[in-house]
Amino acid sequence: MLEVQDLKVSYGRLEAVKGISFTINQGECIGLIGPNGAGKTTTLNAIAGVLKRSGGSIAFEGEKLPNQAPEATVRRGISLVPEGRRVFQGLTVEQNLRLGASIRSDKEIDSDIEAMKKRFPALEKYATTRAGSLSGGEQQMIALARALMARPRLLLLDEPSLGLAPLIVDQVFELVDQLRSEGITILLVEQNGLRTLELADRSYVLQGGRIAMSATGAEDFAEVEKAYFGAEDSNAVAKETAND
Amino acid sequence: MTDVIQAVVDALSLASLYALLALPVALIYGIMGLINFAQGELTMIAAYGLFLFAAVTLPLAVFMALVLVVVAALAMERVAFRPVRNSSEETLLVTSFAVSFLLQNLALIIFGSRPKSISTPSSLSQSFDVGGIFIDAVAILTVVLAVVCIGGLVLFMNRSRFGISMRAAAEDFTMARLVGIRANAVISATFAIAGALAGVAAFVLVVQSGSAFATMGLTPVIIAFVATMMGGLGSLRGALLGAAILGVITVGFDQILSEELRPARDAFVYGAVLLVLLVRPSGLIPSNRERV
Amino acid sequence: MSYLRHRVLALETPILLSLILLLVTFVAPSAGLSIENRAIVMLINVALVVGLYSFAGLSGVLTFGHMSFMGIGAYAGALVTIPVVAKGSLLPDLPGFLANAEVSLPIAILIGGGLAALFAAIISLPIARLPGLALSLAMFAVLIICYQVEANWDSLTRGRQALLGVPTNTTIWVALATAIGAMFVVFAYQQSRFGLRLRAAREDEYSAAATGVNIVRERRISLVISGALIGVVGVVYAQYLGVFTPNDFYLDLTFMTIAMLVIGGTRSLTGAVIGPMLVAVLTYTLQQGETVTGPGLQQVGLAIVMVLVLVFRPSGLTNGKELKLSTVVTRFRQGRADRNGRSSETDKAMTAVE
Amino acid sequence: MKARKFKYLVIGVLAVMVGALSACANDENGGGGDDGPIVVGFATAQSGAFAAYDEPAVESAKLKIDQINKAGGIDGRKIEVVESDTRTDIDGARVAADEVIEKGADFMMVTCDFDYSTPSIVEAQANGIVAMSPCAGSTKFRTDIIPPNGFSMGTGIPSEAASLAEFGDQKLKAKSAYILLDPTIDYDKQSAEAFKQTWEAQGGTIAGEDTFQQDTQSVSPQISRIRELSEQPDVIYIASYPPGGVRMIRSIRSSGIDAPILADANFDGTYWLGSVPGLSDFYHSAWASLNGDDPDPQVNKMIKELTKQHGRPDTSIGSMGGYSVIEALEDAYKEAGTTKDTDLIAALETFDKKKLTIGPTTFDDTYHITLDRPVRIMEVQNGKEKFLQMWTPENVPTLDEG
Repeated sequence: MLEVQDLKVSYGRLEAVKGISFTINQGECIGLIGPNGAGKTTTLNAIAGVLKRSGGSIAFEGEKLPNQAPEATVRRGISLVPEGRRVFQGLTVEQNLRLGASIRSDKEIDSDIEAMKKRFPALEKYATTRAGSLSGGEQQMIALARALMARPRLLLLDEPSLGLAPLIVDQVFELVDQLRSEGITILLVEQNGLRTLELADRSYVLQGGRIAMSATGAEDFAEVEKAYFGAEDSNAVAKETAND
Repeated sequence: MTDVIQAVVDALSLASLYALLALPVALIYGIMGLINFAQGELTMIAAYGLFLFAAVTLPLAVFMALVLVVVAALAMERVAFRPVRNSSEETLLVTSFAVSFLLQNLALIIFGSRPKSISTPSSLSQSFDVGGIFIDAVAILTVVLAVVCIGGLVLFMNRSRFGISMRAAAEDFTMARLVGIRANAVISATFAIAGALAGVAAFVLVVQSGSAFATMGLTPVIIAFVATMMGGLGSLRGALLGAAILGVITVGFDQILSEELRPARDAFVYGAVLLVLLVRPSGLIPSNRERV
Repeated sequence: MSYLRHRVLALETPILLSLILLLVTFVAPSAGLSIENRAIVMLINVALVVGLYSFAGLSGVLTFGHMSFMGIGAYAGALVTIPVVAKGSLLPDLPGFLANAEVSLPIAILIGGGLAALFAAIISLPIARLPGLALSLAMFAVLIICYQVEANWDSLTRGRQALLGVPTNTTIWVALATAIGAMFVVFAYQQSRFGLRLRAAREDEYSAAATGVNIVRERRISLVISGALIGVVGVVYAQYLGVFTPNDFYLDLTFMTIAMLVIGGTRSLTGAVIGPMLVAVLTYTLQQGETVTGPGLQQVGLAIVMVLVLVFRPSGLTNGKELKLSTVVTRFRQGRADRNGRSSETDKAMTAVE
Repeated sequence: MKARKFKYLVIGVLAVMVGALSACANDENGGGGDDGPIVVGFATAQSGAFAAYDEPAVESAKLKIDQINKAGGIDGRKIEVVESDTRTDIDGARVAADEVIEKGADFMMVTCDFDYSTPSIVEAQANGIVAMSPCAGSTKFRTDIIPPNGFSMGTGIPSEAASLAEFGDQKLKAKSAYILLDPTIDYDKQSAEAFKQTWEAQGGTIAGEDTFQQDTQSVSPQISRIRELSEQPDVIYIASYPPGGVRMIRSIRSSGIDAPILADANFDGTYWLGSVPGLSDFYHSAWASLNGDDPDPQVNKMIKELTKQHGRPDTSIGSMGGYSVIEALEDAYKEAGTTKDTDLIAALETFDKKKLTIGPTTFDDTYHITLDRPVRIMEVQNGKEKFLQMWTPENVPTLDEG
């Protein structure tokens, strides 16, 4: 479904992603893990079209994706839930959801919004509240729901559990599992390595802008940890292990 | 007592005009981080539009001026600002200086440096005596137009799908693109609105002064810039508040300063602006906008 | 010997730029008075934009108010140099110590620069605390206030009337010395630990603060240095014009100097020098073209070139780089190596290092 | 790779500069030559705000030059013209003067403003030629203030303001006057001051004084203060210029204040009358009537000729001044026999009510501007301007000018 080939991304003269390739099949959930600065978010942003790729190609459902055109990428069926959620703080929850459907003009938008409210009860309760005044977990729900409003076939999730209480983190991972079972293909970027390994069909460990290894389940965790320790940024590794 | 009421009436009308000038500057800054100094030249273009078509009939002139200025605003965005859209704020700002300088000098070549007279219906330049308070028709016109424009804009930004998209883009441009809002459409629409508002402001200025001239945009854009910054850059409510305060202190100082000090009125007005800034460095109503 | 060589190399950029200006100074007078005067104005603009750069470029905060320092320098310098006799009739209400003052240009430069620096120090107390855009606007308010004071304080400045009788001491060599002096001062500041801290804060305010940089203090220092320099330029410019009004240090000059800096590139001293030079050359060239097209070409052409530069090189012509002979020589060798068919791998490496 | 482009850029800039410099290196040509044509240099504003005043002056000066050349020149010497644009800049005025000098100017016409013409006058002095402004009105054209080679063909501001004050007193029978000053330019400050002095000297009362800004967005406070006066003034004197001053006039009339308004030659011309439809009881001074009803047939003839060539002039100031600058040059040259500054200055200083098209012109060894020239009082009724009468001021105040 998604084919990433020799992807390269640079910030000025600094090359953050140095040529990575991987493939995602329909219905899979793929994890991207690795220490800070490994290039995970950069990869995701390049796929979503936020960042300009300096080399390589990305094909979705057999067609090459345009470079640096997020509004076109989302129309192809790829939605990104970015790091930090980035809900539209000044707008109401319902307006946020409706904006998620910006690419649609069909009649089912209203019913989809109702469905989202059912799925995330908090959204029902706060539908007319300014999104910025809600808690981090609730904002994460808004961000997810907003992305789903576009009816994506591929969902890109960037650190959905970051900064959330453990209980909420559980909910988030549960939700990701649910979405996969509904047939949405998912690419998940996480620092929470173990849980990602457990959840994902397959995971890639990124390090220094390259794929260091691929893993298929929790049983590979020891090896993954080893790959982590190869990281230049030892602080990140220490933090990572502490988290896990 | 009538003095005070008269001053309030004057301040209200000036604040309304300032609001009309400040809104488009705040709107464009909110969307793309550009402090558009060439907004003043949009006002100038609209005023010359009124001049060119005023001989026919006024409604037609207003319509044609609006069309002209909206087209000019869209062209300005397309030709000058789109190529530098992702540059730093200072590059954007200086680009707008250059555009402003260019348009001013083109106008000087085309129309010369003498002001052009525009006749407007005498009903618009009447004055009413309401119990000792003098109210100019143009003051009423200014307030009404400001209320209609602000009200319309608020409705548009809160109710219409496109308006909400614009607010989203103003808050987080990249995220807005990620949900599929087309960047070009939003920015073009913003410039179109800014152009239309410049047209309205130009109409008020022309009714006030009866003339159009090449440098007429400079003072309005400086006022807009100061009001917007004082209110909190990028925040529409802030811009309106900033405009109101600037209008009030301008009329206020005109009233209280002695005749010897009055020529230096602006020194006092900007002293007050400086004080506001020192107390509220992020403006009166800071925007929650993040530049990415 | 090698120590000396090291010092010279460290000052390579200002030395090279000075040589360029020196060349202009040598050649210009032979081309006639009008060219010489244009060259003087260009050199003064170089000094002015370098002064502007020492705040706006190094701190990354665009300022709309620095021309107020120029006005202060110009008026202070003029008031202490206009002959006492002339002052008696021009400015009869001048306080005694000013009415009787008549000093030489170097002293006037010290007074003008010192006064502007003092003013900068005073306003920096509150203003340096403001964040970026608020600081820009606060400086703009300062400019308007200074302008209004100059335009209305009749007994001191003659108000909006021109201040006349200023001795025209500014020769092309004085202008050159001002420009070169400004360049060396600013370069030394830029390379000093104060300059480095300010630049660090420009790149990343939070990390700089985290490593102990006191941004407010660094901005204060920068304001005083730029204020002093621009004050000096004000004295020199007034002594070139001989006649000036408050308008000469107001909006037109503010916009023009910012444009020169941005065209050259706000992130390098070289940019602050190249910008005014390019604008001067362009202005002259376009004016020659006006004999064919009629008046107005210069202004319109300059504006179009400005837009083009910003579109194609948004970070200015220099794009943050400094002029260095070592780079030029390496590139030259490089070019020969390329022509000899060798790979340009080193070229890439060089680029990455810069 | 970018760094290489950058190097080329530096080299390119330098090359252009050196090239430009050497290209004009051989242009040396001193002024003051006594044979061949007389070269008149126009160091005037062709662009910027002053172009509106300078361009008509240049046009009418060229008209006179053509007439002289057709008649065989001045004492057999034809006149040639060289030009350079000051861009309405103070340093541009200096460079423009340098350029016309380099092109061989023997006599210079400078811009229509005291402040902006001074740098040109200084350059002209250094090169031994006379510089004359066609229409600057400042009484600072005095040999103890500026170099003695500087002249203005204009009518002194006090002369105009005094004429208007006397006219208001004697013809409009006004006793009280209200003065509205826009202090943006020095000209208006002088004008208001001279009006006030004359008014008080002739026994009138000042009902009030107020200031407003040229670029203000609201004049309501000023209007309110007039209305709140216990007794409305008999006349209002406006010292300002279009468009800000016109806006003030418009607001005064639309607020129902119908006292006669007096204004100086800044409001000359009819181009702005459309901004105040139906304006009445407005009187301003002018240097000529452009409506064909000027009392001086010579003026009508000149204006007709100019209109044929360039269309109707916007104002009379520049057109009258420019034409008479060349007349003065012709007369003074015939007297002096040279364009050398000392001789020409001496010849000009003998002008005592010399009859030129602009009117009687007087220069002496102090004042290089005419202080007491009659002005034309123009009247506007129902939006139509017409010539009312000539006015010769009886008492022209001397402003305490340093």
